Amino acid sequence: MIKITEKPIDVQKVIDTASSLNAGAVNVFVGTVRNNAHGKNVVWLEYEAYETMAVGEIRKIIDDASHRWPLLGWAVSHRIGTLKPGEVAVAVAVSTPHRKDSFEACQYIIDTLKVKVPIWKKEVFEDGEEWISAHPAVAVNS
Amino acid sequence: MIKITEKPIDVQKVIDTASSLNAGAVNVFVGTVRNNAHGKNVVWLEYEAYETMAVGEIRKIIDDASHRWPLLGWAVSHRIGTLKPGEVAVAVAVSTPHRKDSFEACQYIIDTLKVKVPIWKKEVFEDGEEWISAHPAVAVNS
Amino acid sequence: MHTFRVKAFGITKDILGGKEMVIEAPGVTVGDLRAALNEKYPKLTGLRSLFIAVNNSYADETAVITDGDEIALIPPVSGG
Amino acid sequence: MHTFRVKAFGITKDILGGKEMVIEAPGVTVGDLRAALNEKYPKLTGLRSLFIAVNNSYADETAVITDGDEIALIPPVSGG
Repeated sequence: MIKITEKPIDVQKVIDTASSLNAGAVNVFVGTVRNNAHGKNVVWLEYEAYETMAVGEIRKIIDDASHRWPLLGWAVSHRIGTLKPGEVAVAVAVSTPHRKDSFEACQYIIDTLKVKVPIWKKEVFEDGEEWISAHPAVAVNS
Repeated sequence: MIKITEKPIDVQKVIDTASSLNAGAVNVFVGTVRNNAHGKNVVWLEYEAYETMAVGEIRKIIDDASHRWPLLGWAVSHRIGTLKPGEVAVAVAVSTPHRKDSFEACQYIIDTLKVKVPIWKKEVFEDGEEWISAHPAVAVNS
Repeated sequence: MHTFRVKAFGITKDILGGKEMVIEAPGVTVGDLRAALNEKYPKLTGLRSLFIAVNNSYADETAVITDGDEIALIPPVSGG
Repeated sequence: MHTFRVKAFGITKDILGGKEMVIEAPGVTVGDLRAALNEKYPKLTGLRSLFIAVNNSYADETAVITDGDEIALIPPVSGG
């Protein structure tokens, strides 16, 4: 299951989708909205996706992971729209026969998702807003 | 939350307990009963715990993990009694500010739990039963 | 001149001033389109990176864009 | 002789024939108790490992057991 959705993510459903009777291990990563960033309070986040391409890129990542680890089941769900602190932005779950593979595969998927999949977030603070990572990092004292 | 219970584990509750508004990452490991082991069908598993000591040993593991990673929340739930294939035997969840730590801490906790915490499982096959890991491994052809 | 219809996401939507813009470029490669975009919207060159996707895949600078291709600007992603 | 009440778990429950057994040993250390157990139940020596817990913690062989201590046999664990 690959899902880009404006509705709240049902983590239990993501886990159930990834589970398998042949698996002994399920690893799940849940990315949530923090209430602070760079020392400022986050009021909300805006997530935007290029949906058709995002689904395609996630599929490529899953294909790669399936070649590297014995995945028995998997599910990726990413939320878009307006999210408040504490809400789930992304959930990734994989099941494998043994636990080490489940950790490695799940970490590979979320790490690669974060650099390849066309999804963007804008942090909205009390005094402004910013598209994350858009510009080169500026040194604090410059 | 540290829980040793005969009732089915509510994974969503384990995740919710470990979550934190300051966290951006939750990693969850779910150990499930496989329907096969050593090429034989598993009919059911029997889990037994030395409960007071198990809770104490899990607490030590969490304390160690808290010193090594910035844990913002955590929960460990282990089931005992009779479990059928597909059922959840253990769920571990931790939340941290950033994702790498969540993977490392969760893996440390489950890896250490499996070697230190006094819980035992007996696999019941169609033609017999066996306490797991009790005896030295026997070579297949001996 | 060739005419391209370009989808913009994230910060490029702000820079271009819309979700979809028509751009004219003298050539038909991704590189030609990029040069035209940079000239018209210099703020694009201040981004940490800018990929151009053709038909839902990241495209090389030498890739040729043909009629009907779906073109999108991909500024630094930040999902998860 | 000293008398110890010992809890047994997992396969040791099968070997000792019960959840809790009374064992007599000539000394008061964990090592003394282990020797007495091994003599009375030789199958214990066939286990991959056998720890003895005193008051809910793994105990060294030299640890002295005193009255009222809770003693438990910990064969190889296999939780998770």
